[in-house]
Amino acid sequence: ACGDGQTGSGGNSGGVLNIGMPNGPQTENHNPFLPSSSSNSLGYRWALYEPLVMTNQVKPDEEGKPWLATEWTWSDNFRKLELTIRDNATWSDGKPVTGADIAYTFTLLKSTPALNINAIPYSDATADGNKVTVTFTSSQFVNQMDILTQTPMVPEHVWSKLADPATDTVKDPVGSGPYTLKSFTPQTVTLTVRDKGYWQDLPQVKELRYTSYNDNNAQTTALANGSSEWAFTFISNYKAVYVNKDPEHHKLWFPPVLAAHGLFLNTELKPFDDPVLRRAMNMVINRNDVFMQGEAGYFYPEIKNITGIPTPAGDSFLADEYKGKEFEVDVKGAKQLLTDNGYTYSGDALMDKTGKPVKLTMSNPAGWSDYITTLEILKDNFSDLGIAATVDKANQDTWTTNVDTGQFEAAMHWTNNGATPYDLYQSIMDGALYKPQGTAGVNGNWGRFRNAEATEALHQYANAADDTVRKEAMDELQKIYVEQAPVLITGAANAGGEYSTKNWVGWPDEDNQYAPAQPTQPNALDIILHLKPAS
Amino acid sequence: MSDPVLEIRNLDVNYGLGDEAVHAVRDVSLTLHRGEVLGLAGESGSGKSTLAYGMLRLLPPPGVITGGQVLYHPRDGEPLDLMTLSTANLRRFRWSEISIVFQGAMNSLNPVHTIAAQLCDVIAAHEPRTSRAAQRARAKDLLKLVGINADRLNSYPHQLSGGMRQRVMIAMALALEPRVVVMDEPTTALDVVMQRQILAQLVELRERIGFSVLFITHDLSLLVEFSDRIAIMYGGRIVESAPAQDLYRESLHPYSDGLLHSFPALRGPRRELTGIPGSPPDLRAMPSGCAFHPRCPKAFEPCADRSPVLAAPPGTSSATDNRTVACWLHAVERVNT
Amino acid sequence: MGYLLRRIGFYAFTAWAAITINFFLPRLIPGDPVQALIARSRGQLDANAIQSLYILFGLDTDTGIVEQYFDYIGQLFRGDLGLSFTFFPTPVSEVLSDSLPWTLGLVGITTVISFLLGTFMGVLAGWWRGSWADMLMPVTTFLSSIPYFWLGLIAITLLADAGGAFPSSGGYDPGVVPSWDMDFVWSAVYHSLLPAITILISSMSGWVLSMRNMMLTVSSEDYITVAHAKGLSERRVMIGYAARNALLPNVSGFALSLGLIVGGTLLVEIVFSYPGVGFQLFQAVGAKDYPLVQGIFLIITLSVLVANLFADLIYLLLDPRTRKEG
Amino acid sequence: MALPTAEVMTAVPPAAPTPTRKRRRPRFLGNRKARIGMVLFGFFVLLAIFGPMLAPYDPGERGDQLLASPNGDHWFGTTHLGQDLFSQMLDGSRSVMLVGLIAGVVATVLGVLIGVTSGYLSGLGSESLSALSNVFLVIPALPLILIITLSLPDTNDMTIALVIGCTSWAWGARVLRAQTLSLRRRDYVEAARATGESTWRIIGFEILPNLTAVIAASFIGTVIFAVLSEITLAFIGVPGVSEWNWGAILFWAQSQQALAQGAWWWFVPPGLAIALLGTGLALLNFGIDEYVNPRLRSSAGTKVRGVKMRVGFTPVLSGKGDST
Amino acid sequence: MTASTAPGSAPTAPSATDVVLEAVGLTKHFPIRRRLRTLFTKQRAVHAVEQVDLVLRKGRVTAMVGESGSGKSTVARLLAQLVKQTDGKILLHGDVVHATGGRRFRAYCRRVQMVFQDPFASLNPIHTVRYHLTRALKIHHSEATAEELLTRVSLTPPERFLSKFPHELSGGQRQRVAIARALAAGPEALLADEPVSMLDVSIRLGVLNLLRDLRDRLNLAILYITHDIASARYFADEVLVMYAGQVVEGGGGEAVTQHAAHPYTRLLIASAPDPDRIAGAESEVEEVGGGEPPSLIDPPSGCRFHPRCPHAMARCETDAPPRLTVESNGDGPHWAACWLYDANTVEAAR
Ligand SMILES: Nc1ncnc2c1ncn2[C@@H]1O[C@H](COP(=O)(O)OP(=O)(O)OP(=O)(O)O)[C@@H](O)[C@H]1O
Ligand SMILES: Nc1ncnc2c1ncn2[C@@H]1O[C@H](COP(=O)(O)OP(=O)(O)OP(=O)(O)O)[C@@H](O)[C@H]1O
Ligand SMILES: [Mg+2]
Ligand SMILES: [Mg+2]
Ligand code: NI
Repeated sequence: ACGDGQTGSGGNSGGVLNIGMPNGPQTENHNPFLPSSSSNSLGYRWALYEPLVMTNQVKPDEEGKPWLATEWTWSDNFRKLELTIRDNATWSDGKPVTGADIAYTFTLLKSTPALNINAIPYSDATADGNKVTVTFTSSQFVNQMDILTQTPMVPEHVWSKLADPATDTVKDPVGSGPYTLKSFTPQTVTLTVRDKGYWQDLPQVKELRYTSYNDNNAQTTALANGSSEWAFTFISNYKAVYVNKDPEHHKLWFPPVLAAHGLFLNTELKPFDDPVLRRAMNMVINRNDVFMQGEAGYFYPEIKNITGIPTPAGDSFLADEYKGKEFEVDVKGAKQLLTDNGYTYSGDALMDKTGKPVKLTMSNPAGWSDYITTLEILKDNFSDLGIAATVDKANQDTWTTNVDTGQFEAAMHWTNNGATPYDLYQSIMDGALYKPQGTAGVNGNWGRFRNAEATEALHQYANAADDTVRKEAMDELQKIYVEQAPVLITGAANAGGEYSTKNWVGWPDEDNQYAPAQPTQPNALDIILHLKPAS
Repeated sequence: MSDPVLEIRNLDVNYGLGDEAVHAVRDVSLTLHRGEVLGLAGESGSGKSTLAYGMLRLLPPPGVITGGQVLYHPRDGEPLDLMTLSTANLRRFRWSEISIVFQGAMNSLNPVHTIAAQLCDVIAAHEPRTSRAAQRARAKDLLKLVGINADRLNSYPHQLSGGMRQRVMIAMALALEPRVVVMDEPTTALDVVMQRQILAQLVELRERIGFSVLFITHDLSLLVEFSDRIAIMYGGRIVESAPAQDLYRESLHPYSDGLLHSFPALRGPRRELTGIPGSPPDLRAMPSGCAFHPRCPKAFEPCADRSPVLAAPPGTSSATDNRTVACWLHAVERVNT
Repeated sequence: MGYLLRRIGFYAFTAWAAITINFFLPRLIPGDPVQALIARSRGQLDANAIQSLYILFGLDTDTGIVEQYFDYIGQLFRGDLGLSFTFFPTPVSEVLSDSLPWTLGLVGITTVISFLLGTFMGVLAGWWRGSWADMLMPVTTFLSSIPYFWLGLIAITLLADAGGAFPSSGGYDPGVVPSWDMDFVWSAVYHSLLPAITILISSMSGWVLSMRNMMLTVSSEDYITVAHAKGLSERRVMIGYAARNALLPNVSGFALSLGLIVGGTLLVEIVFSYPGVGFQLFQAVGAKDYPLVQGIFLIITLSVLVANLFADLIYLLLDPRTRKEG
Repeated sequence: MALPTAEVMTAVPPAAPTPTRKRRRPRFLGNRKARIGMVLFGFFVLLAIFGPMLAPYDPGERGDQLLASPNGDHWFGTTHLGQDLFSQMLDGSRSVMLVGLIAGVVATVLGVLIGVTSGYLSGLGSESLSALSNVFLVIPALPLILIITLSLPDTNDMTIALVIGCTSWAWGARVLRAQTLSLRRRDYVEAARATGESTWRIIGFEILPNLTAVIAASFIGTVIFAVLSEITLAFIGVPGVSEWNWGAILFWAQSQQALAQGAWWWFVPPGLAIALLGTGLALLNFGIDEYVNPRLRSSAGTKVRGVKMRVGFTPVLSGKGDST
Repeated sequence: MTASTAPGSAPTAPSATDVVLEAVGLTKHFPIRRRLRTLFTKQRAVHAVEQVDLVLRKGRVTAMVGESGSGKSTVARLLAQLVKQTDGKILLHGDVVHATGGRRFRAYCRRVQMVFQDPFASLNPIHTVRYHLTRALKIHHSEATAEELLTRVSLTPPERFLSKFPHELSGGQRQRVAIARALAAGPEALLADEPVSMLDVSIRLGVLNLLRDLRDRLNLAILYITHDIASARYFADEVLVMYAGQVVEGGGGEAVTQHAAHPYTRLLIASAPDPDRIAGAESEVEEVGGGEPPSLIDPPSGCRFHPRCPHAMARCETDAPPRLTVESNGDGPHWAACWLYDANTVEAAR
């Protein structure tokens, strides 16, 4: 790469940090709310706009850091939020950040559903000096992080002038963050640090350069040769391709977050409606193989706990009875479990209770190589149990439709992400999300799992007035998961990244888990503020 | 006749190499004298064109010349053998000394250049010092020479009629005032009326400029009328050569005789015509002996075995009568024995 | 003139046909962009966002397909290609104006260079046959049988990745800001070298072969023999007579195969992560971004049509026989 | 896409098959290029038929050797899952050939139907068919194919072959139309009409057989194009293409960053196989072209004994030259 | 002498029943494709054949001569119903025929057959002689065999030729096969469009003699088209001269060739190569004029030959001359479409 090396080394002296994303050419739109905007896609929205609170997603149960809000209080069973806005923050055009701006932001989201990407049921937002009160139509316990840490705050005096905030492209971003836009090209967005008016110490990184590479390969190459110093991308065989190119500086850290990937079985189809069979299948999955081969040994971290809750992020949520209980491959035990429950073997082949051989078609879009690889491994694992599984590489659209309408036997899928395991469990067993087979538009529970207790527990958890009730509900959910195995969870979702310590140090890592290392998360701003030039 | 300008000696031309070669011209000797029109006749495939292109080394692959000489006698100096001339010399020699007019003028003219450009091309190639204006003036004169209006100078070939194109070719052939013009069926694509006009013009030009013509056609009646001397080819060889009127009055070779009795006359009594039985020989499998013997009504024993040589028939001398024939009927040998 | 008018009429018709195909095809695509977006982000996007996305893209309203068709045509005439879904709410025309110059620069220029160079080599190969030129044939055949993308990948591995001399991706250095200064121009040229060479190698051979064959065919025309007989210099015969005539069918072949060539070369952009429309198309198709797909397809087709028109004009200049009709 | 090669050549109406030439098959195969092409093509056909049976492993089966370079167990090495690449190559050959051939047949049939009809008919019908094929020519093929395949609700090898076939007939149609136009004016067509032959019989028995070479050339051209398109589609991950199609192998290699990992064996065999197949077909096409248009024959056969043939300067063989 | 306009149709013939095929006022205009620019102007056309009358009789050869592009082939094609006439009638045994396609065309072509100019092109290179002949026999439900046909055209022994491909035959043999194919239908009229012009001089005669022989044996009516006026004289009973789409002179073979009346015919004869002509008799040619044939899109008004005619009069430019009887030498009726033979002109000349 021409000059790439120079750019990299120049980063130190010039105070530049090169960040990369494999998202293809961008078009200029600095609207922080739209998932399709470049600021969202590359993640630099968090360098321009700031959230109210900075929460460490790796440790979601930890108290958040005050950011634009110095205090926040929930009341009325999480239907009312009272905020105190910091009074020393200014927008990049010099105007102070006021409570009215914050209230405006929430009002904007309420009145523009297209921007309310998390579908938060705002009721009202009012400001009184630097005090802001936001009310909701329902309990927001499970959404509290979305509201406080995932919502970028925008200035009223700029946004109120937009004709339609959803469709106007924002080309001249004004935010409270430490950076301002320097230049935009479809390939590279450059931000420079503000010269004054930031409410805390300015970061030492003087310039952020976000480059959008066209695909993982290009991104990987850039990481390998040092022209990208921070990125979030999947690298197969990351040791050979990335780390070994400069073992001293090339690092990656992919901590799990509270979401999972797993094999969703269509629980309405026989014989997979039988929890025994599902449990037996869960017992033979070699999660380490999945992690090492499908996820290249780092990408989607291995889930060890039998509740399916990723650790350590979910440690504090684990029920006592399941603490320390880990998945183990136990083919024998699984077979035993099956034969004890009316299943038989004909030769190597497993027969269900009616005597029919157990067959399974698992499908995923052809292009999703890690999922497909995982399916190949699962196929192998299931064959140990005598289940004839096949892998169907589907058309992505067909697959999406089929999963949406329940026309599938099994498929790898993801769960929602949240500050608690609630979102994870909701995605896999909320009866409230149930749609009968053939009906489209499910927002979770793709496996059509129906269990009244689980639904009730989820409801309780989201609306409970106190923590003990919540704890009970969570314990109940874990129990149901372990006993019913509605989804065979294979791995956790991550919030990680690859970074280079060549020019900048101060990155989060296993020893210093102050933030997930992903450049598109709100925590990215925190990380940038932590960085120091390498000596 | 006067001194020779071009002498072909024992020319052999093959298509292809090795065993598969087709011997299209075999041991042909022919002399073209100054100012004469030498007609070359024979049926299709007898090797007329091959001979004409071969002697100028213009045969396309896979043609090769396997033997013989083609001697050109310049106005002054030693005769040149075209077969040994270097590429550069040959290039210089061509067109300035011997030019050529092909059968289809449409195909002989480059469709994408104006005729002026093509005329000037020749002049520029051989007389590089001529200015463009002078070249154009020359081109204009040349067109006038063949009776085409000078305003046609900037026409493209497709804008001219067939007759005009052929005239342009003739004009081009005369551009450098060569001493020999080879014409390979220059008028077969044209109408009789046009044919006569062009030939008349040619005759007139020859009288004015004084070049020799090798005129190739299969229309013997045309040759008899226009040429001074006629050579008849059959199966790659010359079988008879004689002054035109002599040949017409009394052809010696049975093949010439057959040819002469193949076309009906326009005037005079309606004679019964016979044609020649059989079909032309396959060059790959030539009959032994005299190639004509399978079709010859007068064939007798030596014909099938031995090839007759081209020689003056008995009772004549090549010096005075200028005739030769290759037929056992008229072989000195046979008369002698 | 008549010839040209006829051609323009034909192009207008083709453009219409392309627009129509273009309109209908993406409508037949099953699934919708919201699902595609969610699927693509695989858990990075919250499932709750779905409804807001539908609202965002305005997909919650239904209009008849015929009405949509006429709306679409109407919009086209206003130069409005709609809003891209993936880059919502950026207009497609803006996405295109960002990426089209790269494609035109890379694919356009290399296609022309490839044609010129290939034709030139074909002239030599056809003229000097039986010499080194014959060696060219098998090599050329082989090269032209290699898929562009494979050649590109190999080129990246050999020349770019392993500390090679060339950049492996992008249209310019990440640090450079597009402008007409030396830095940027040099960077852009430098980044385009490898993809350009790839396109050249695998597309040029086609022209070499066809030109060689035309030269062989033309060489046996009478006027070539006449040209030799006229004693013209070798160069004059080769260029002015043989090549000049052999070029004609090649030019019309060039015009007609542009569609194929351009379609194929777009792949190079994918492999080299080049910021052109090929890559955009690839992404847009994957993302069900049908306004963008339509826009790109349309723009590619129109570019090819315009290029065709140019080729026709050149043909008109080269061949006096078509000129006559005017 | 290497397609234009063969086609630009044939787009120029090749010298019509002269009646004097012998029309026997051996003549065509007497051409060295055609022979090499035939051997290569035949090899891949055999591979397509028997390859999947010969595969030593199940191509999808995971093994212990992950990303192993070629060795005794795995001749072509393995993938990141330990799958045997040699078996994948063998297995994939069938889909590659099948799609290529089916698409070729579809396109050729369409091309013949449209080309010959528009060439034989006159008037509006002919003109509009010709315009139609020109439209298809001008519209960039690959994006079109890409869009269509992605628009189909369900794709498999067959539908992909059909899509390719249905979009790539235009070259053939164009060439055939030109040929038919020239054949239509031939006296023997007129003579057949004067004899009282019906129109379909004239097309079927007088015109079509004379187009065999052109049809064959266009068939092979389309097969080349189809193979390349299919592999391209598989490479960029269009679903539905058979699992171990060479393009799919390349797709996996690319998505696993095989080259960056130094796993050249994952990349090279499919690419080479494609190139060889393409070369074989292209050579076959040259053979046909040279058969149709003898002027194209390279001088290989005539350049013996050091005699160099050259247009405009007939060689004079020395040795015999001076003898009289 | 009395000169009077001859009636357009059949001159007094041996017997009206002998007439096989007759054309009355046959006209063919080939429309020129319109261009955008000429879209609103009048449709232009090539006036290839204009008001041609001719009669083919049993057992007689009618020759049609004229220079290239004069419309000879078009007449033959019209008569064979391969192209549709713009105007005029074709009568087979006195009945008007409309045989544009289908069964009626087959019935017609059973009786009127055509032989094409180029034997190299008129046989399909991929079919054997047998195919060509048996197809024709099958179409016309003829009982004859291919062997018989070959024998009839003197290709003997027939077995030797049956399985040959056209390229394995010489030009003369091919033309014979083409003739045999035409005979397969058992036609009454044979339209021979320059059947020998592509053949070698030495084998031309064989084919001509064969045709003449067929005329005598099968009593065929033959239209012999040629541009070689000498062969017309040799072969034909009656000669028609075409110029620019019109028949300008007609009469017995000897009469037309030896005592040409129309200036164009004279030009044609003077231009034909003739070894008997004493060299230097070029003046003859000078006298009959030169120039090039006119455009058929905008043919000259009046007599189409007048721009080239050395004898052109004012009248020639405006009025098209009708058929005028020429002083006959007994060899059948002899007429010319030339004002020189108008009674008044003749009178004035006196
Ligand atoms: N390229 C070739 N390869 C093999 N044989 C050839 C080739 N060109 C010509 N011949 C053969 O050479 C012989 C002589 O051909 P040539 O053209 O000289 O005859 P010609 O007398 O000019 O005939 P025509 O009157 O038809 O022009 C023919 O029998 C022909 O078949
Ligand atoms: N299908 C056609 N479309 C347009 N014009 C035609 C067509 N066929 C013939 N013509 C024109 O009609 C005129 C007469 O043609 P025809 O072929 O009858 O002449 P010919 O006397 O047979 O000439 P030749 O001696 O060259 O065969 C020519 O000007 C020709 O260009
Ligand atoms: Mg010749
Ligand atoms: Mg004719
Ligand atoms: Ni670079």
